[in-house]
Amino acid sequence: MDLKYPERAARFADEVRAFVRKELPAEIRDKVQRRQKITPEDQRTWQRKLCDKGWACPSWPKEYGGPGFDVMERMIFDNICSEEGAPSALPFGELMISPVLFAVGSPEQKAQLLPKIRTLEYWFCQGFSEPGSGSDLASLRTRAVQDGDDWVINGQKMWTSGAHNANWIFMLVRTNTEVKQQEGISMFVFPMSTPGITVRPIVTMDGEHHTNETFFDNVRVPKTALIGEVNKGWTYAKLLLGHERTSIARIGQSKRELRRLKALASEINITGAPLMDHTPFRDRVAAVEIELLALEITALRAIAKGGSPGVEANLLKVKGSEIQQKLTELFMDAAGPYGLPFDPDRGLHDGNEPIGFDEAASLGPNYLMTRVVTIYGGSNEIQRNIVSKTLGL
Amino acid sequence: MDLKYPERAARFADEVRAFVRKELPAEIRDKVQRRQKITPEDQRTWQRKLCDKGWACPSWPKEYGGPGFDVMERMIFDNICSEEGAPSALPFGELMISPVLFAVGSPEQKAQLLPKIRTLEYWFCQGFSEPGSGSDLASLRTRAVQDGDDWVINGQKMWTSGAHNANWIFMLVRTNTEVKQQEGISMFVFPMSTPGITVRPIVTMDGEHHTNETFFDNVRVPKTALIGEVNKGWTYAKLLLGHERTSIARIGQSKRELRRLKALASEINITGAPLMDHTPFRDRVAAVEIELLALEITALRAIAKGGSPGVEANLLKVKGSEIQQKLTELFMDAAGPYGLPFDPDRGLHDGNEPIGFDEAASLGPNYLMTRVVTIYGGSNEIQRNIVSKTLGL
Amino acid sequence: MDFTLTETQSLLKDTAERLVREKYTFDERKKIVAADESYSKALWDEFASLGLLGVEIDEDCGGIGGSFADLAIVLEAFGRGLVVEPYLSTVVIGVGLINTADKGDRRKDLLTQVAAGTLTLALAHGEPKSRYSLEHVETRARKDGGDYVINGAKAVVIGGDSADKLIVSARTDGNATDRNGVTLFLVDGNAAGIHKRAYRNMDDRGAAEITFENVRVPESAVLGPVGGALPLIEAANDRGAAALCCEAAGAMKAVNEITLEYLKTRNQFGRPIGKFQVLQHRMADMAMAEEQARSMVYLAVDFANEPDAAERAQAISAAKVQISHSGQIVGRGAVQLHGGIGMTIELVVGHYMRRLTSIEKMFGDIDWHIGRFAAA
Amino acid sequence: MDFTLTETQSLLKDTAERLVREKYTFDERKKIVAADESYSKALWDEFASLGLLGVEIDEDCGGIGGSFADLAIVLEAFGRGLVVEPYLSTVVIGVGLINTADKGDRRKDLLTQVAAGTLTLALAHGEPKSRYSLEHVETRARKDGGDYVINGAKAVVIGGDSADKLIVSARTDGNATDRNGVTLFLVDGNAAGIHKRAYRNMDDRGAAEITFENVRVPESAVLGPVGGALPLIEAANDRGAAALCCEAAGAMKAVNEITLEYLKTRNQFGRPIGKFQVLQHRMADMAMAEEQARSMVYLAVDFANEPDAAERAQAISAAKVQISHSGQIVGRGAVQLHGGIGMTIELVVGHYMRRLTSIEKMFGDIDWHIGRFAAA
Repeated sequence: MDLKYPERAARFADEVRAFVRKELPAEIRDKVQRRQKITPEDQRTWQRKLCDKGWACPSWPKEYGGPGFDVMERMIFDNICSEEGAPSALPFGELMISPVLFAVGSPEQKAQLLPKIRTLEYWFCQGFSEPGSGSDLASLRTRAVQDGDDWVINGQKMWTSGAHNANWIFMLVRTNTEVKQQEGISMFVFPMSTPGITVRPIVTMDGEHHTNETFFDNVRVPKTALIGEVNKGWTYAKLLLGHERTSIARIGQSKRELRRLKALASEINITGAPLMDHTPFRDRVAAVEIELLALEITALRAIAKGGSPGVEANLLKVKGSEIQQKLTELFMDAAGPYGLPFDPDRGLHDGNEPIGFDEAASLGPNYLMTRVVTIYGGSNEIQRNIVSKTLGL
Repeated sequence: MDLKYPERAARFADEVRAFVRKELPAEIRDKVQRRQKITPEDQRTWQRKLCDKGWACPSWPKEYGGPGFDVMERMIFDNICSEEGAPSALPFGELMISPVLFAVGSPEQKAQLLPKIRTLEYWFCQGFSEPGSGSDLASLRTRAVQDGDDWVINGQKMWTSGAHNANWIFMLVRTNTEVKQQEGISMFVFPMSTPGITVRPIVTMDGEHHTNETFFDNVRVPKTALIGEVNKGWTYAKLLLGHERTSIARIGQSKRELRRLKALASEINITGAPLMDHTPFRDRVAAVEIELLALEITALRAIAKGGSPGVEANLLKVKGSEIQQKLTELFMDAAGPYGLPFDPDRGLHDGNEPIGFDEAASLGPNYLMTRVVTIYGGSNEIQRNIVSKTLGL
Repeated sequence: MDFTLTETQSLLKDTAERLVREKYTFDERKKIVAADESYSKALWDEFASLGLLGVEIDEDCGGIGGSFADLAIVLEAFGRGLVVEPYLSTVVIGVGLINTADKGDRRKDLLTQVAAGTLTLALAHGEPKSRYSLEHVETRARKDGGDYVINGAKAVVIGGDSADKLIVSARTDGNATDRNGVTLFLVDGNAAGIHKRAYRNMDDRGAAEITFENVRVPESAVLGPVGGALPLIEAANDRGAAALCCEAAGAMKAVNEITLEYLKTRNQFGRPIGKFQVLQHRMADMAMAEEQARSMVYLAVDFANEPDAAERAQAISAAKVQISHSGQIVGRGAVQLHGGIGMTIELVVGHYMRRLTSIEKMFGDIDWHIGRFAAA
Repeated sequence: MDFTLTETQSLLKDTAERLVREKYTFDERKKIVAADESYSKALWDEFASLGLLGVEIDEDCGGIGGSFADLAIVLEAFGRGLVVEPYLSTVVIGVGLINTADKGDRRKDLLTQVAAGTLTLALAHGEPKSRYSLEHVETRARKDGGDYVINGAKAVVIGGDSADKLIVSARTDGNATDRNGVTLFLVDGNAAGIHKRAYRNMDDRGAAEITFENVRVPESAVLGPVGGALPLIEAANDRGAAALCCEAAGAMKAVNEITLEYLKTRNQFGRPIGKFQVLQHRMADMAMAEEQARSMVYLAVDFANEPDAAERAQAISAAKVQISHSGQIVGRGAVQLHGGIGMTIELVVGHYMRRLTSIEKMFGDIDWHIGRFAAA
């Protein structure tokens, strides 16, 4: 079922929906809906449409070139775009580094970076995690030392997702080893073309190349690459990771997947009747739909409440990710034997018919890859730690 | 489904079943099956039948008057008795204090206590937990100090289940406050008629009086009340709590409840068809039945393996208790609105017809009371702690 | 969906919460439950004088002419207080039915009495074999001259033990499970031919099994359309479910607070048990379950009086399923985290679990609501 | 149900475990999977020379005349090694069908070749629309003189990409979902009219979509009774499910060991992550899930060759459900406890999850087996 939004919001939702249906190329929408790989060119194509409409970087205020949506419009915009099959916005530029720039970027950094983040000319990746520091991010060891007016960076970053497509990076490095871990970290931004950077692919168990490890060998960057103050990087990172958590709920995407799941399960027959009419399966789908509905309202409540998010922010991450996983599990249940043939290209072949049914090829890889959503962006264990701290435990 | 036991075991199972069906008074069986309160007289009636047959205290070796069953016979005996609706043996005498007496009791203690434990003339309760020490049992504070040849006990015990029916108690008390907690504890046994003991009922949320708090005010006991050596009580308690864990799986009882659940759900109709044919419900029942079947085999494996139990002992407690709870939840689901009328007497009225259907009255109280099974006998959290220690974490 | 309180709602909240805090302590409640009367008539009078009985009653009948959203405020406070007075049966179900189905002088008279605290009501609808099927009515009302004569049995009638008047469903036409042919009658609670077996439910609310043996009522006892009452009953059932969602939110919030406090103060192994990560995460799950439930309360409130039956059904069912699941997580979790002490009847924790379990089983259980949601 | 190993079983265990340890390291496996061939013929020869292909084959055919319990030992080791060779299709399914359904010289000839490692087999039964319904066969074999002519399509044929001979089910009578009328045919894997689309499954085993276009076989190609093959196919499916239970037990044990080791050695926040209680309890749940699964392996082994189809069905379904649930707990848990690194294809952990997921979906999924169990 769909929530009833207030009239103004409902009008806006209709406007967004009409826009996406008109402007989103069918080929890109089909790829998204079939969970196939979106190319950088696809992403840029959609970004150009958004720029033309004035809706690029929907989270941004007007002064930086954003549409200046209020929080409700923002949520509706994200949900409708996802529901209609638009490529997800890349979080690193718009959602992660930009709010930090708004807050502590120099006028020059803002002027140079923000317009090109908006157009995706500058495509960012994130250098946070390291081999030894996953959930314990503050233990990172990549170093930057001052050398004249420059900083020289040495070390290794893990899980630099999309680094192979990115031309800019923002990263955390240790600039002081004498103080408490959190107090010796700084944040830098610079082009990936800077000499000394090596990107090596990490293939995930779905067989795809989404992420990388990135090595920094005497990478020399100017002092203008420093964001805000030296040794204040941890504070900025927390700001930015909070943003990651709310967008990670992916409510619109889950609504899209739920709709497709129902459609698929209505087509698949078991012992002569549609799978969707098999009550144990139907009830499992309904249970997820209900949880998702509750989560959507929880998100609205968090928006209405404003201010700094409490338990709801972590809840959005935890439940949002669990719902995503449950949906992939239900898709695998629906696929039956056709969940088995494994195709890392997710059906993007030249000339070949799909094996089984149209979207079967994406279900296995997507099921596997979606295991990551309870790990990244602060694992669900970390989220629950935070909730219990918020509760005073 | 039922497991195929080896032929010898199957013959023994038939023998036990025939005995219970012949000797167990129908009135007692009906009370057990309908989850009503078993009186001490019911318990003693059944114990007399067992004594006459030579099957009382089935866990005991022959030399102490037990039947000398091997572990497989023991398990079969317990399961069949429970399946057929015999009252559960009271654990405190046969299963808990007796193994300690076998191991470290004096010849006089054995001669005095064991024969009367066997006939239930001596009905034991357990004084372990205290208001401040639940899972952290070793922190207990009830003191015993030596006074001439006697010990004088002061303090309070919690959860002295059945103390209102018992005429003997075994308990842990602190006899040395100068050493590590575990090393200053001793075990005593003595009659409940000893002056200075006050038993106060604790009513549980099912509305019944199962358990008590018991106060010890200058309770003077002779030195012969001490079990084994002074300050070794913790070691004996661990021995005894191990026994509690395996019998706590209650596989036979769960098999009985499962059978009754299926029978009930076949009688109850929803929208014109038996609830048992409603596939989501049917599948939930099947899932529990399968877990129970696996647990039964796990118990057999633990028996076959012999020696000190590993992960299996804790598993038997954890899964056994979870299965018990799931069954009560399914009963409540089956009862529907008739799970609501609340009757702490569980239908044991004079002349009154049951509300709804015959066993409905016991389902609510039983559902509530069964929440305790993941708490007592070492909570399931403690069990998982032990498993992870066993795994080396 | 509005997440902010109106001025009326803020006032109601203060009033209801203060009442519960001051007059409905756990000790006071124990006395009420232990008494022979199924609820406190003194408190009921106080509800009336505070305006809590007339929330949805028009001003010309002595009410405050509010909405279900206003009622929700009171219900949440009553959920926190584990209130056993027949508020659900009288003010939610009874008033709802009269507001929708009745008109004229009788309507005004009944509502005025309810608002004044001089009339309690109960819907006698469910039957021994109906389970949650609302269309399953075997009780029959036979036309006899200008009267109807009612015969049949009603099961687990919430508030039926004490209600001054019963709203009884009976078949004036059709077979046991037909959608058409069901009629509602307004019957005196102690009319000749009515036999009650009174008891308390698991949540300590009064209820009764009620049989009707040739109970004779005049034609004017009919409430709503003859033979067409099922939509009214469905609406009443949905209002009841929505009300329980509100109560559950209050109960969950309260028991989560109590459990959190216990985790901070109970020591084991030399530290507060709230320092153990496994218990922390369980508490976190309970807090998140409460939040998800609260979100669905807004949905339930939004749709409680929705005239489009299909839309209403889907929304209410979604809410009831989520609230029931959350209630299991919170209720069972609270008992487990308290350990042995959580099992005793002297501690309020177990009573919250009993309330949440009852809520799960009233006006349709998880299975019924999830099926209705999915079929929509 | 016997929990101790016979001498033969101890020997088989040593042999199979050493083979996996020495020849089927994760690095070796990567090479096998990366190769064009779907499996290593060199290793297959080694299986043969070690006697692993002839476990259930009579001694006069070059086998060791063992039982399914003996086979289980090898399967568990292969589950640990994530072996991709067509052992399941050839030695479990193929040999099982021939043992039961074939006789005389052909039987001896086929089994001798399998034991010697010169013949691989695959059962081509499932179809694009059959899902897990074993009676759903649309492929038809039309009598044409002394021959049969087969037309139809088979789906996700495990080992079908490389099998020397296919055992093909086709309808000689009846409608698509009749229980009667299905016949098995022994067909050359490269017979004229066969088209294969080969691929690897999620567990890296070879499989294929196979279409039959006027594939002509002589009457002597029939295996088992004409029109009465469904019981054979059901037995084969149950043997396959039982075999997967054994494999799963090996896989779960291995990945639990690896995860436990990781918990002990991976440091975060200044200590091994295995010191965090929440992770300890999750590992404890994984260990308990493994034990429960292992218990059901004994049940599956006991009933794998049970001739009473109803008893066999119930036992195998119970086992498969438990193993699948345990596989989810263990597989997903192992990835989660490893965190990001558990997601990479370079770590074996994800491959165990892929294997366990595949096992869950082969020869009937949870829904199918729980339904079959409950209906019994």
